[in-house]
Amino acid sequence: MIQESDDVIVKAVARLLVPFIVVYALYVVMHGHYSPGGGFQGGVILAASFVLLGVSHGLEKTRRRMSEKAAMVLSSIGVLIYGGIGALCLILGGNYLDYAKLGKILRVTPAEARSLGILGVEIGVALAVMAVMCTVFFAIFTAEESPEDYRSLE
Amino acid sequence: MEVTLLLESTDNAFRVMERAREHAVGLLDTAVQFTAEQTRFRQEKRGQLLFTGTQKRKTQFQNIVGTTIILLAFWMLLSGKFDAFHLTLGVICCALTAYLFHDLLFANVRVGDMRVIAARFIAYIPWLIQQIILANIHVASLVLRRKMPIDPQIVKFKTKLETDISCVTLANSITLTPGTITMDIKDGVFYVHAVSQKVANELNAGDMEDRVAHIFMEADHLYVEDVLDAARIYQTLRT
Amino acid sequence: MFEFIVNYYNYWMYIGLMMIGFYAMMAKRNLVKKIIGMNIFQSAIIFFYISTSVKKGGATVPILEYAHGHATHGIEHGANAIDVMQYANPLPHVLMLTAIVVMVATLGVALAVVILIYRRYGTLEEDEIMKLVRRG
Amino acid sequence: MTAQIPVFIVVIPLLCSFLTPLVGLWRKDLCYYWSVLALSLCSLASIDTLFAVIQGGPIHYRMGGWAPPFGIEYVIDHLNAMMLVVVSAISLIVAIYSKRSVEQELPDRAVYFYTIFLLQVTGFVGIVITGDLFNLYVFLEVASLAGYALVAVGEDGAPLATFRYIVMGTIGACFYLLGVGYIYVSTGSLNMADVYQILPDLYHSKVVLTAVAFLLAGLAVKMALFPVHVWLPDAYTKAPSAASALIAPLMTKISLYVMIRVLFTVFKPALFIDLLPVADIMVWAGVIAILGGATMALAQTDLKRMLCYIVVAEVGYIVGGVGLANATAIKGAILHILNDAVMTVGLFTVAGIVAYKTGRHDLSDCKDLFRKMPFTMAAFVVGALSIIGVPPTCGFFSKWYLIHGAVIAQHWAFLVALLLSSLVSVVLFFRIIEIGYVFQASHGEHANGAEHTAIDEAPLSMLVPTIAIAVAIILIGLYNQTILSNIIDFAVPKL
Amino acid sequence: MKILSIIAGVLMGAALVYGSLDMPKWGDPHSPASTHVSPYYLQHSIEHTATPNVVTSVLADYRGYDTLGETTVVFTAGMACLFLLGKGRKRQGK
Amino acid sequence: MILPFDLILVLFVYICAIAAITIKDLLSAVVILGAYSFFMCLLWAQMAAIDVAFTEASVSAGIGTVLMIGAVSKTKRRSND
Repeated sequence: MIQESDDVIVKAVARLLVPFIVVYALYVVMHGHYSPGGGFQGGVILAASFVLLGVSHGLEKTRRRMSEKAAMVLSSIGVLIYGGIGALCLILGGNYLDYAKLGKILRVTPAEARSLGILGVEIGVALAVMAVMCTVFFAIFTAEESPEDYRSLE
Repeated sequence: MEVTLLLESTDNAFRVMERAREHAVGLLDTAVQFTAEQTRFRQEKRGQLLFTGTQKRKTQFQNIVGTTIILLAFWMLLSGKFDAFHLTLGVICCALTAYLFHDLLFANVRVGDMRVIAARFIAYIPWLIQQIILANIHVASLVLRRKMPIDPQIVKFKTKLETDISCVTLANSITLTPGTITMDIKDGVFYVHAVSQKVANELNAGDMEDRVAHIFMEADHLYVEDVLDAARIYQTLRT
Repeated sequence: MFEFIVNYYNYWMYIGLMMIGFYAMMAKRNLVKKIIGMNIFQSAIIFFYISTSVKKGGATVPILEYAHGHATHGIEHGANAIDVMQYANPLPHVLMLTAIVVMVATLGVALAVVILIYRRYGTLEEDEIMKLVRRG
Repeated sequence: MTAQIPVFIVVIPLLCSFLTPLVGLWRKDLCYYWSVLALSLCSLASIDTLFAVIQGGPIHYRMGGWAPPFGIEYVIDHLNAMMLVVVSAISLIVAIYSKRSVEQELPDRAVYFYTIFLLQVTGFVGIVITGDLFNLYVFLEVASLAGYALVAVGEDGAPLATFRYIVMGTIGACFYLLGVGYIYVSTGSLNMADVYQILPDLYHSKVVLTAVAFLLAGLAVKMALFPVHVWLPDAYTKAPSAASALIAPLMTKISLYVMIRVLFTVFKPALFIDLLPVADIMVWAGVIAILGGATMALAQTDLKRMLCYIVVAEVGYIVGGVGLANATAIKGAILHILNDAVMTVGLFTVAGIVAYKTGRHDLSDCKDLFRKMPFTMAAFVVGALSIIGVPPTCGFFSKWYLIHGAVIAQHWAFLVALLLSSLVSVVLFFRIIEIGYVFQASHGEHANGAEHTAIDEAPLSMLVPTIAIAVAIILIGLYNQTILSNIIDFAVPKL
Repeated sequence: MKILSIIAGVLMGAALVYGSLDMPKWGDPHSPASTHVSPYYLQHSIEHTATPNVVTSVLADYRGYDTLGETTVVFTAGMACLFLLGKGRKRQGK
Repeated sequence: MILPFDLILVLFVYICAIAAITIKDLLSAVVILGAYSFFMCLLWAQMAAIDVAFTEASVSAGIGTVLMIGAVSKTKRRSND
């Protein structure tokens, strides 16, 4: 369990930086088409912003923004976005994950439909990765330290 | 020697200019602050919880808008793509972030002060850069002399800054200036490592602290003129 | 001989790392050390894959806008304008993105298991744990 | 829409596993029904695919509509289709079986259990169905991670066993990845069919040789071939009974399937038979595994651990059978994959019932079980007879083909090992039957017999799947000619 | 154990070095890895997917199924951590 | 790729790897592992694999190190080997 940091500098700087980190992460996710980056990197940076918040302001305050339950739901939803886009292509008459068929409902050319499909997929991946990394972070940092039935060498 | 002279004269010029501007802004500030305080006092006295509720919501809304604008500027700096699609994405992302994190960027800052603070902060930067250059020259001269007359010491002083953000600005300014490093802040006491006596003296003089305090409109009473002005305004308002 | 080494050294650099990782995984008794070894082992393999994607002779990042020849408008030029030799091979990069994520996922599960083990036995040294297990 | 059915085999458990936590948030007890529903849909799809393959030959499915060397492709031939049915049917049966056992062992975490259960099945199915070397690695990791999680929640000592499993499993997966990398360097392709086309020109290259070595080494770790089996017994003994009933039969069989796939459809059979000494090494590895597994099984006093060593021995049968490299032996090996999966799941479900009823799974806990649970033990006897190789059960036929293959190849050591291990199985299972039946009968007379003879049968949700497996063992034995002529004869490569 | 693992590691390394002797030269633009499949991606990425970053287009479209599997791996890891370290977990030993 | 620069990076990578598995203080070992990942990522950026380098920097050197520090803080810091 991480307590709130008593260092003013860390707290204030973390407070100021977190929104910018989040926007940077979103930028990385959204601009995966043109520059290095994409869902995984963006998701991990998003998770890093929560980690920063957790390390500086304590887990209690972080939990107010992203609880374990919310993280679990978000990870499901993120992966479902990916799988759902694939299934949508299936419903629209293509093979699984054939984004070109999305053009039928989006009314764009197949190439652009694929581009938009990639964007959607990246958003799903980013959500899932962010939520899972938060989950793992919470799980490891809130694990009970004191063993209940603890056998030691003594 | 000439360089130092030159720098000092520019310093003086800066100082004069800044004083003038400060004078004007400070006057305005105290007025604004005073009226705000008056209203708040009145509200609290009447105990209008509903009113403060809407006030809070309004503050929150202003926070969100302000955060969005700042983040959007950051986004455009990163993105460099200005077609409709990417701009829309940017607005959505920034608004979302601002909604989720609106209380982080502007915590402990009185609304309405933002513009003034920003202006003062921007005005503070050239001064800081100048200080950094001066300190650089100083440290370089220390190091390049054969005997290396350094005198490392830890300076401890109690600050008059109140909010955390001003403390952080001061601490980071101190750290940015070569020769001094902020080690810790505990209950308003700064522990600063200074490399020589001269640096430590400058630190103790508290020039930087005053300026930082000025940026964040804290401890304005330290400026005698401001105090006088405030007294004058107060008097005019009372009568 | 020198020519030969210059041509192949990049394929060999990862092997040393792999051996280090393998040794740590097998011989170290501390469980966290084993995980560290696992991490080194996996990233060595990633190193190998990335080595296969390199093309000598000025090949750059596989992002089509940043090629030497055409400045920005890859879209108008279409397929024939793209000179394949100017870009690194993207396929190993893609595979290794997957492998890195798999790596961190394995890391997370392994750490969770390590915490469980510590909770049970109060130590992370394998020999001490074995002693406790044998004692029953 | 019928052309899309193959994809449902993977996508249904995948999407349903993502939805399981959401279902669990709403109603916790629905998760069980939800996963059973998902797995039954998956089984239906795979059975449909099997019939489609039998009627119309191999099915190719392009993921995302991209042509094979560039995109990822499903290739479902006879071997695949059979494995798909085996995997999905067994996981359905285990899912039905798991209800009471999970309620007892993991009461507050059933939601996560079923999520990971479905992910595990997804991993298995994904490995089996894919036609791409790297995609296989990805799903191997899905299956492995889910397996680690399922094992680690077991009884006391499970985390330590899991840690070993993680270390060994990672080494195995990394070796596999390395082998794929060497193949990629020399061919530039990851698609199995494409590699199959390109590789023959490169068979004398050292790169391909190393690739074969590392692929097989990695898979050997994953399938727990004898010298590197050390992770298996601990892990599967300590796992919760529902989890071990799912993983123990399937994980090793799927690694064996991957081995067969790599040897026959990525490399040409000629490579490992004529050019390299791989086949001989495999037969001897099989012999060692059979003898080692059987010997270790004799030394155990724990029911589940004994079954684990039997699994190790069975792996030796199949590896050796493939290594014998004649059509009969390979036919026997493939049939044995099917048979072994079915009979191991039968035995592990019975072990799970024993653990459910007595709380432990030592051999000494089997006392008097024949009276308490006659149906369960009948199923156990059927499974045991099949492991020994008694005619109407399915184990006999695959062993018969393996022995026949050994005779054709004139590999007497393998023959002797097979017969010896059958003998050991007889000893093992008669010991259990003695403990469960004879021992107690004499003992029960001077204890108060009335209490012991009261029938205390397992709950229906556990009993029905167990009996179904026992019936399946006999049915597969009776209809083995149909299975052979319709499916396995097509899966055996032309040597 | 230490000596055994050193021997195993060295054997593994030797096998890998042996295997790498027949590889195409490092950085050879005409090696099979860079001429067989990957030029297709580079040439057709923009035409098919309107995405200049070829890595993204291969990751999410040409080999999108891999990425789905990868996301599943991540999801599995998250669920596994919740499963193992989740709240209210009581050890049930003997 | 510039050969000397490359070799220096590889040297750093090796030093970090060996240090990470020999140091007895687990927290230091973990932090050195983070440095190892980071040098690895520089190496890959050198080989024109920026996407991979980016991922490695964020995933392995970032979150991976955080998780390992968490695990070490929950368990023991000293190790016997």
